[in-house]
Amino acid sequence: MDKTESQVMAEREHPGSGGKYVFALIALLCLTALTFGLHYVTVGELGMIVALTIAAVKVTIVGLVFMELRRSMVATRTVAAVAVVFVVLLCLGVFADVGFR
Amino acid sequence: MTSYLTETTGIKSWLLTKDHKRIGLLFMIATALALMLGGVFALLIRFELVSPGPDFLDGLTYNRMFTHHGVVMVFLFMVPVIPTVFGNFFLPMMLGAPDVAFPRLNLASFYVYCAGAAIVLAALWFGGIDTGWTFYTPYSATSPTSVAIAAFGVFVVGVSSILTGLNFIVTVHTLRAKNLRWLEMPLFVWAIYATAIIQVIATPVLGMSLLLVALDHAWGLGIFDPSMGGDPVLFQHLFWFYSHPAVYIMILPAMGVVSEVVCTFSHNRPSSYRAIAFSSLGIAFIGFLTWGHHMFVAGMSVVDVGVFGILSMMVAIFSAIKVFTWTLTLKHGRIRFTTPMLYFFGFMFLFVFGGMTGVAVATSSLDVHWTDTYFVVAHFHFIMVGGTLTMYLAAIHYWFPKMFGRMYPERWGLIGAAGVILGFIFTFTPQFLLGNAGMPRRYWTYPPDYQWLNVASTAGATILALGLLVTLGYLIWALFKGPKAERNPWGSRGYEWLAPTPPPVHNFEAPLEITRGPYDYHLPET
Amino acid sequence: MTDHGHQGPAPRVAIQFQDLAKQEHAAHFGMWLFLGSELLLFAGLFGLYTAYRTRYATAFAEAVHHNALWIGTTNVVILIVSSFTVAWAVHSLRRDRRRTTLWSLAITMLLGLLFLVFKGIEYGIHFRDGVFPGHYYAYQEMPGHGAQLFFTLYYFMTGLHALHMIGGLAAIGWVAARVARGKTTAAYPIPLELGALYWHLVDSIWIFLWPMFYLTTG
Amino acid sequence: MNEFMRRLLMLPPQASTMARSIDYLHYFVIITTMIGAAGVAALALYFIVRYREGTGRGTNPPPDMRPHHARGGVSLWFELSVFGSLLALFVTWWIIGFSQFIRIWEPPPDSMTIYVVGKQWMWSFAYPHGGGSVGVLYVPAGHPVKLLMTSRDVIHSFYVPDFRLKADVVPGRTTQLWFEANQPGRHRIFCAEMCGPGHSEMRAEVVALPDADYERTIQGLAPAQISGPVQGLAIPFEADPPEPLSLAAMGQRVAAEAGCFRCHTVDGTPHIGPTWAGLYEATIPLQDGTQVVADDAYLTRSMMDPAAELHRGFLAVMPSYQGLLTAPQIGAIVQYIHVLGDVSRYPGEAPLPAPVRGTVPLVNPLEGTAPGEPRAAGPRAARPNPTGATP
Repeated sequence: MDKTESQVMAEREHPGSGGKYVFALIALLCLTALTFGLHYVTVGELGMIVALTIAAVKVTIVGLVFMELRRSMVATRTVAAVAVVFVVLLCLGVFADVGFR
Repeated sequence: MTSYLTETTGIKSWLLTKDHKRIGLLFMIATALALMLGGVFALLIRFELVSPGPDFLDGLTYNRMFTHHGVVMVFLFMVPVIPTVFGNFFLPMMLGAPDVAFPRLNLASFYVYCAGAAIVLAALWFGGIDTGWTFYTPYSATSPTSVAIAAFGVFVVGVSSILTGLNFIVTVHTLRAKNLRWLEMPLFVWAIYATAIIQVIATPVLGMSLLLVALDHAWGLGIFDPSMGGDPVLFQHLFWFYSHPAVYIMILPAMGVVSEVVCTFSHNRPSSYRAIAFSSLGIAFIGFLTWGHHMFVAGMSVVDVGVFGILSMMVAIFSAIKVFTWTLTLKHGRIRFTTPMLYFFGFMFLFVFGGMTGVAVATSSLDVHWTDTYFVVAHFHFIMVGGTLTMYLAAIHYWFPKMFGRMYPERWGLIGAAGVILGFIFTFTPQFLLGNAGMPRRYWTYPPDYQWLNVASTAGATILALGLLVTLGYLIWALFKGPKAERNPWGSRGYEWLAPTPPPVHNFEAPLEITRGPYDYHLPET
Repeated sequence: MTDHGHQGPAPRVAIQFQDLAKQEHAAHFGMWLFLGSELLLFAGLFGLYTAYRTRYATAFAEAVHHNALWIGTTNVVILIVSSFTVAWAVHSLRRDRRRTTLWSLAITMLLGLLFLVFKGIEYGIHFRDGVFPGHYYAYQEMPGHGAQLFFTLYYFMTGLHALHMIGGLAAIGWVAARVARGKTTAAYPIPLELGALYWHLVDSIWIFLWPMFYLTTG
Repeated sequence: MNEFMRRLLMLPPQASTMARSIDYLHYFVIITTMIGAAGVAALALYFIVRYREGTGRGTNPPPDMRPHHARGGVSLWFELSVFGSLLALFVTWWIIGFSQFIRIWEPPPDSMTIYVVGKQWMWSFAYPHGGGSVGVLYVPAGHPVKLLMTSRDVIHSFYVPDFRLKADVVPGRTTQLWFEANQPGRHRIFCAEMCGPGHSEMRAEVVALPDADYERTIQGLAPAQISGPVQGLAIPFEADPPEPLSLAAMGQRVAAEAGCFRCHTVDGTPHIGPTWAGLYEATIPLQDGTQVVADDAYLTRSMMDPAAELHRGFLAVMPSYQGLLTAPQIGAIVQYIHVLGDVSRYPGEAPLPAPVRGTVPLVNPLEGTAPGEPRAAGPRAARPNPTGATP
């Protein structure tokens, strides 16, 4: 599971091309435009849910490409996932109370 | 190899040390002082409650006493103690590593703890706090006492807890010895690892909720303020989202010590290594789903009461798995009856009884009668004092030879342990009955018919205090006058005992080569 | 370890790590744990937002109108671009192009400052209308509790985010100084990578705050 | 058996209908707990004595950490059955406990409503017929009583040990609690949530009376201490009314002085606000498309924050009465609306218009600008007044 020393050196020797960063930037800007456009169309809570899912997609792109989660170890990816899961868990617990009171 | 105690001398070498063992000792001193301060507040409470009417404290002062007892004990002693003292000292040694992953961060964590503790003690000195350690709004926002400073102080202590947790998780992941696999690490390492996960995930939410209370109290920026349409129950959600996992931060390291003590003194491998290791992680993650059982009567929706009720039942299973596995570890062993073993037996009875009353309190209809009464006070003291304090004392005795190179007096140890355990039972069993009779908690005066139970509880408290004083006495004596200890007095197979006593600065002469498991008692000691 | 003459001195492996790979993994893993705890610092506020949005749905939907949509949207674009530039800085440092790295970092900090300037403008608009947090709320247009809570929560979340933005600017500034002095090089890019990770977290949080506080729903 | 266990565990007398069944579950749980804890401790003691050093019985089986070494210890199915049965026991506790909890929480429909106000360090009660008492709660024995509770300052908790009942009293909200006293008697009320220096003195008493002299005692009570520190709206209520007014009549007076009738009618004719005729317990459509039953809780909430759950088809122009009306006054108004419940709802009123889209130009009526008048500034366009009614 852990990377050997040579792998670390190899990665540093010839890092990939910068293309994936440019591609990620374009994707993020398009999604932002999409969210902005959608908010005129959707109504009520549905609009908020749509906007938040698109935001989640954007954050995953930032995480995988810019923060290089794709290339990091399993442990680092688990930390990212666990942190997000517990934020959602807190919101659900609170919603379960306020929503059904 | 010179001992880490004498490698470099002088105050600067101690205060600016980056050696995980010295930082462990610094934390030991700080947390021991916090324990004594909290104990003083506890005794003041017990003596005030001897008679129904006001004795020597008035209402506001009594409320300050139990709040200070709660804040000092929970945030300055129970949450940090075992991870920062024994986790710091023995985690690297049990992994065969020379030090923790980030030594400077380790020292920073100590000084952040001291800063936070100083702020909290300043708040207690100038005006004190009387909201209870739970800081429930809106009273915490309107209380005339210095709540804002105390809340900020606890936030700073929380930051130190996050730094320690972060350091330990990285250490376990990256500093294991050459061929030390995950399923061959000592069980104490698993317990500290699970605790560190909870510390890193839960503490920030406490920090935020206390900051919101501090802002509300100081400048009226209340987000929970009912006069602004806010909902005080939401503060309870955020507070208990931290505070229930926090009770697992307190008990999990104690369970790690139990696993080590049981295996060493019964000279036997754990009856199921995986059960104990994975139930530590189970407690860590499922512990986050059960915070609502503190709020059954707080005005939560009935749906939430049901959901949190069933989830609270699940988490009890992991503790039950651990208890059965420890009991079966005694089977086929060669049990030596030393002070840590007496503490283990005390732990077994008190923790099991305390844990079962916990499941009883999680039953929603019974909780309506019990919550906020002395039944709940007795329950969490059975777990905290009966579980964590006994194992803190057992850990001091178990690792005393390795930490200080000297042996404690066995006879005195047994007397101290007996005093602590009996004193504890005498103090808190009457409180179960007080809770059943309906005496609410945090009461300064109470109806006269509860008096005799309170008097019994105070008597028990004095025995407990005496037991702790005796323990402190002979431990300090043993520190200087105790007989020299050899490398492995208990014949334990733990990796920390492979290092010389007391260990050098980087723990082992040569990087540790793992050739056997940590519990191979069926093989002769190499 | 092979020495990279042109990329500056080889990194020193601390005593407690067995090799360089473990040390680098420790750094990244530790940073991600720190980012996790930062995210959970916001979790309390996200929870409050969920609760109060459920309870005061209409008031929240109306109060969003008062937030300047154009400032929020510009800020989200600014931060996304700044995320790209800081990632580009990491990329170019690995290829040992110090000038491009320094330029990218400079642009990132400029964009960060621009974000804070727009944030200041927006706060100014709110203060002019009497929109203050907590008890000081005196906005005549929306006297209800829902709006008061919405704006208090708005100040808490965007304020905490702004603090993290200032922290991010300081971090990037410190790393840029190290790159300029040649202490952080292609052989030892860890400080810049960690600074960039922190910057991306601050950007990700704003990506969520934007729809919550600026996108009116229909 | 019940009496023996109750005395052994020092439980207070079982004075409410629910107390006995709760105590039975209590005995079941505590007995199994004691047996479980004692069993584990006995097993540990047995092992410690049997395998102590020097007896030579220790056979030291190798650890099971290496998979192929899985010897010694207990077989998997034994472990699963032990923990499965333990989990089943806990889940049974949850099933019984939660069903009892639901029964505790849902008041029977015919229960009599009494309004409770927790204020820093005292309890005050307002009865439906208009009387009020401080520190003593009179309830008819043998009849279910529903308590609608709110707090004027911090969180308190209404706790009656004899009824095994407790509910937090949260400021800014009404929480409820119901019980039925078995037979006449006096029972202690405690405050169970830390509320300041006087927390332990914040005690009161429930007095359960037989029906006969319940009416007599209640009528004899002084009128409800309706008047409270009312800022702004001066409601001259200290004057002692000649004959004991019913709470509903008192509600009518409070509503008149509070200016409710400027927008609400009582005979069904349409006006700025929804008419109160036939409103009580009617399901009304809300602004955001959902529906809600206009019960006590909804009426109280909408007085506190009218815009939160706005009745569809009406302007959100009603000011919040948070802090302007005390709980007994709110209780009185709600009781008055309750009485109007049977007035026919639609005498000639046109059916409600289609759901109103978009937002409403919120105008603060306290400053006298008439609703519907286009506002001077603000990006949002003014909207036509849906009901067309002139103020």
